[in-house]
Amino acid sequence: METLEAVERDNAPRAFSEEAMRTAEALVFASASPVSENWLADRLPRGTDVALLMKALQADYARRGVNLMRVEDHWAFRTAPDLSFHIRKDDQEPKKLSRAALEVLAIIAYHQPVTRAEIEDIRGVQTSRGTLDVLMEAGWVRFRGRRRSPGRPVTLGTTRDFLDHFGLEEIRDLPGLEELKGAGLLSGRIPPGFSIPRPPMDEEMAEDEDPITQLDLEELGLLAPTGGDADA
Amino acid sequence: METLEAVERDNAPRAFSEEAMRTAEALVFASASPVSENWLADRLPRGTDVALLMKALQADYARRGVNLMRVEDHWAFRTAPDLSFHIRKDDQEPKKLSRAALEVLAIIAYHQPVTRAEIEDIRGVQTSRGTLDVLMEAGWVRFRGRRRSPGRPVTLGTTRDFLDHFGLEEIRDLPGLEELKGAGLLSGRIPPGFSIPRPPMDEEMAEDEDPITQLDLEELGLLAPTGGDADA
Amino acid sequence: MAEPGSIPMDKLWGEEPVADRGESEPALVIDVGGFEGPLDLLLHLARSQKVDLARISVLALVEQYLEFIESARRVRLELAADYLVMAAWLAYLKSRLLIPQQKNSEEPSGEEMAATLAFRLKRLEAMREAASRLTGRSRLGVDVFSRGAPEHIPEKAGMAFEASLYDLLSAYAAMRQKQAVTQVTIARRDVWSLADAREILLRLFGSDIGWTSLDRYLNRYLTAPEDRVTALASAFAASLELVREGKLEIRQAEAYGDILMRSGSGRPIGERQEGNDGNA
Repeated sequence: METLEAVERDNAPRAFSEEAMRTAEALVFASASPVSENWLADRLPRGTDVALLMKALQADYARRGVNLMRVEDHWAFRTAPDLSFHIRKDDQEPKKLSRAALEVLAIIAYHQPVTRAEIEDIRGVQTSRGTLDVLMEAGWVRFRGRRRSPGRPVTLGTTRDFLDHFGLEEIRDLPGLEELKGAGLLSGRIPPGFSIPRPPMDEEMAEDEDPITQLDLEELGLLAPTGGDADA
Repeated sequence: METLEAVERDNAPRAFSEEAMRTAEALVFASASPVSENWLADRLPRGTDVALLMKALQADYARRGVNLMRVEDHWAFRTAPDLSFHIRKDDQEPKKLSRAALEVLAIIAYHQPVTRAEIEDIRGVQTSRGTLDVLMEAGWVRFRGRRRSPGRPVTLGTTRDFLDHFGLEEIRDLPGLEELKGAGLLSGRIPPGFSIPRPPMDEEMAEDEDPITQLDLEELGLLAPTGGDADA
Repeated sequence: MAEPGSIPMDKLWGEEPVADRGESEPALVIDVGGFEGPLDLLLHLARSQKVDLARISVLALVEQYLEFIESARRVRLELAADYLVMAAWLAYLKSRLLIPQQKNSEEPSGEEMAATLAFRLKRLEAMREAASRLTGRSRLGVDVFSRGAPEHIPEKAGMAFEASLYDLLSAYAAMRQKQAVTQVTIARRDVWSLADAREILLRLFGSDIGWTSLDRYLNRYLTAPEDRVTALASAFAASLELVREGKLEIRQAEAYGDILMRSGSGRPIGERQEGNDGNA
C-alpha cells in the first residue's frame, strides 16, 4: 500500500497525466459495469500505463468511504466494505405504484370523499382488495367517514403524507380540467358534460358524511379488533 | 472554494469524525440521484454538521474526475464537466427538445411560478398540447400550486431534476437571471428605463412628457408574484 | 415614412426562415412559413431592421406585419387566430400612432402601446437567449454523468412506494378519458362558436388597448367576408357574457353606431355595487 501511495505522491515523471487519471476515474464511475483496462486504454491518451494509473487511483481511494476495486482485470467503484452496515444491496427498492393503484389513488384524491362503489363506478372495473391496502400502507389514503346513505358506506380520502409526497400544499392545488387539457394530459376531444371534480378543502366533512370512529372500523372488519384477528 | 479547502485541510477539531465523513461519502456515492441532507443526517452520528461535512467533502473532490455537486439541499457525485469530451456516450443522446419546448422550459425556469396564460403571453402564441406534457414527463416541470388570483390558475415551476440536469445548484444560479431581472424582463411591467420606440411621425404628434404610465398588466395576469421589483 | 414591403414576402415564406426552425413539433403548431406565432414573426421582422430592439421603428414594423397578413390573405392562406388578433391590435396601434392623443383620454397613447410591443419583443428575445444558454450548459446524461452502477441504500421504514404527481395525473386523465366513451363526433364548424369568439375577444382585449370598434378591427382582420355575419353575431353574444363577468366594457354612442369595446375592471357586475370607480 505504501508503495502505491508513494507512486501517487511523487512528482517524478509518471506514465500518465493528471488528465488521464481524472478521465479514468470518471469513466469507471459512470460505467454501469466494471470496466476492463483495455477498454480504458482505448479512451485514455496513447501510451498511458493503465495498470499503473489504476493502482495509483486505487491508493487514492484506499481510505475513503468509496474504494476502487479490481475484479480480475476489471475495475469498479464500490462503497467501502466496512460501511456495509449502512449500505446493503439486498433490500427492496422502492416500488413503483401499479397503474391500477395510481388510478384508484387519483380518483380518491379528486373525488373524495368517495366510496369504494363509486371508485368502481368511475373506473368501470372492480378494485382488488390489495390495491387499497397498498395505498393505505403507503400512508396516502385514509378512511374519512361514513356516507349517510343506505348501508352507510365508508368514505375514503387522502392524507397529509399524500400531499407531502406529491408536492401539493393543499388538495385544491390539484389541476382542474382546463389545466389537464392545457398540459396535454387530456386530449382535445372531450365529450360535453365531462367534468373533473374540485376536491373539498382538506379535513372538511361533506354534508352527507359522518366522521368515522374506531368502532366503525372494527365493525366493518377494516381494522382488526384489538385482540382478535379477524381476516375480513 | 479556497475557504472550503482550508476547512478540509485544517487539522483543527471538526464538527464531524472521519467515520462520519466516510459514511456520508459512501451514502452519496452509492446513489445515482441526489440525496438530501436530512436523509444523510438520519444515517450519520447524532450532531454531525452535515452541511459543513458535505462542503469539506466537496472540496476534497473539487479537482478530481468525479465531483460532489449540490442541488438545493441535496448532494450527488457527478463526473467533472470538463471531461465531457472524453466520456461522452454518443450512443444514448437524450431526446432532443423542440425549440418550442425549450422556450417554454426557459420561461418556466426564469419566471416561476408562472401560469400557462403568462407563458402564452410571453410567447404570443398558444402552447401546443404536447409541449408541457413532454417537459413534465422529462421530470423538469411540475405543477407548483395555484395563484391567488381570480380563477386560481395553476402555477408551473421547475423540479430538482431540472437543476440537476443543467448542473445548477439552485434557481438563483440560472445564467443571466440577475441581469434579466435588472432589465425588468422577468416582470410583466415595462421597466421604467425601457426606452419608448419613436415612431417616425413623432414630431407631428402631441407633445407627451408623461412618463410611461403603469399599464395595468395585472389584468393580463402578467405580474409575477415574486414582484420584488414591482416598486418600479 | 415607413417603407412597406421592404421584406420580400416570398422570402419570408421561403426556405430561409424555415431553415433555422429546429425540430418539428406535432400537430398544433401554428405555422406560417415556420413562424411560431405572431410575436415570433414580429421579432423576425424587427431583426431585419437590424437595429436595437428598443429602437425599432414600430410603425414600420406594423406596416410590414399588416402587409404580411394581407399577402397571406390574398393567397387565401388560412391564418391562425393569434396572427389575426395581433393584426387587429397592430392596426389599432397604427391608428393611435398616427392620430394625435386626445387630452385626458383614458386610453393608452400610441407610444405606450408601442412601448408595450417593444417590451414584449425584447422579453421574448431574452427568453430565447436564456433557452440557448441553458442548453449550452454541461448537461447530465450528455456531458456529465451520474454513478453508473448505483448501490441501494435501504430505507428505514419497510416498504416504500414511488410515484410522481405526473404519474398520478396522467393515469387519472387517461382513465377518465377512456371511461368517457362517447360516439359524439363534432362536425367542423365554419362559423365562430361562442367559445371561439370569447377566446378571441379575451386575447384581443386582454392587452388593454382601449376603446376599439368591433367592426373596424375585429371584422377586418379576423374574418373572411363571408363569415362576417356569424363572427359578428358570436362576438357580440360572447361580449355580453364578458361584460357581465366584468372582463369587457361596451358602449355605443347611437343606434347603429360603432360598437366600441375595451377591457373591463375584472370584477363581475354583481360585485360592483360599492365603489363605482367611474367606469362609463
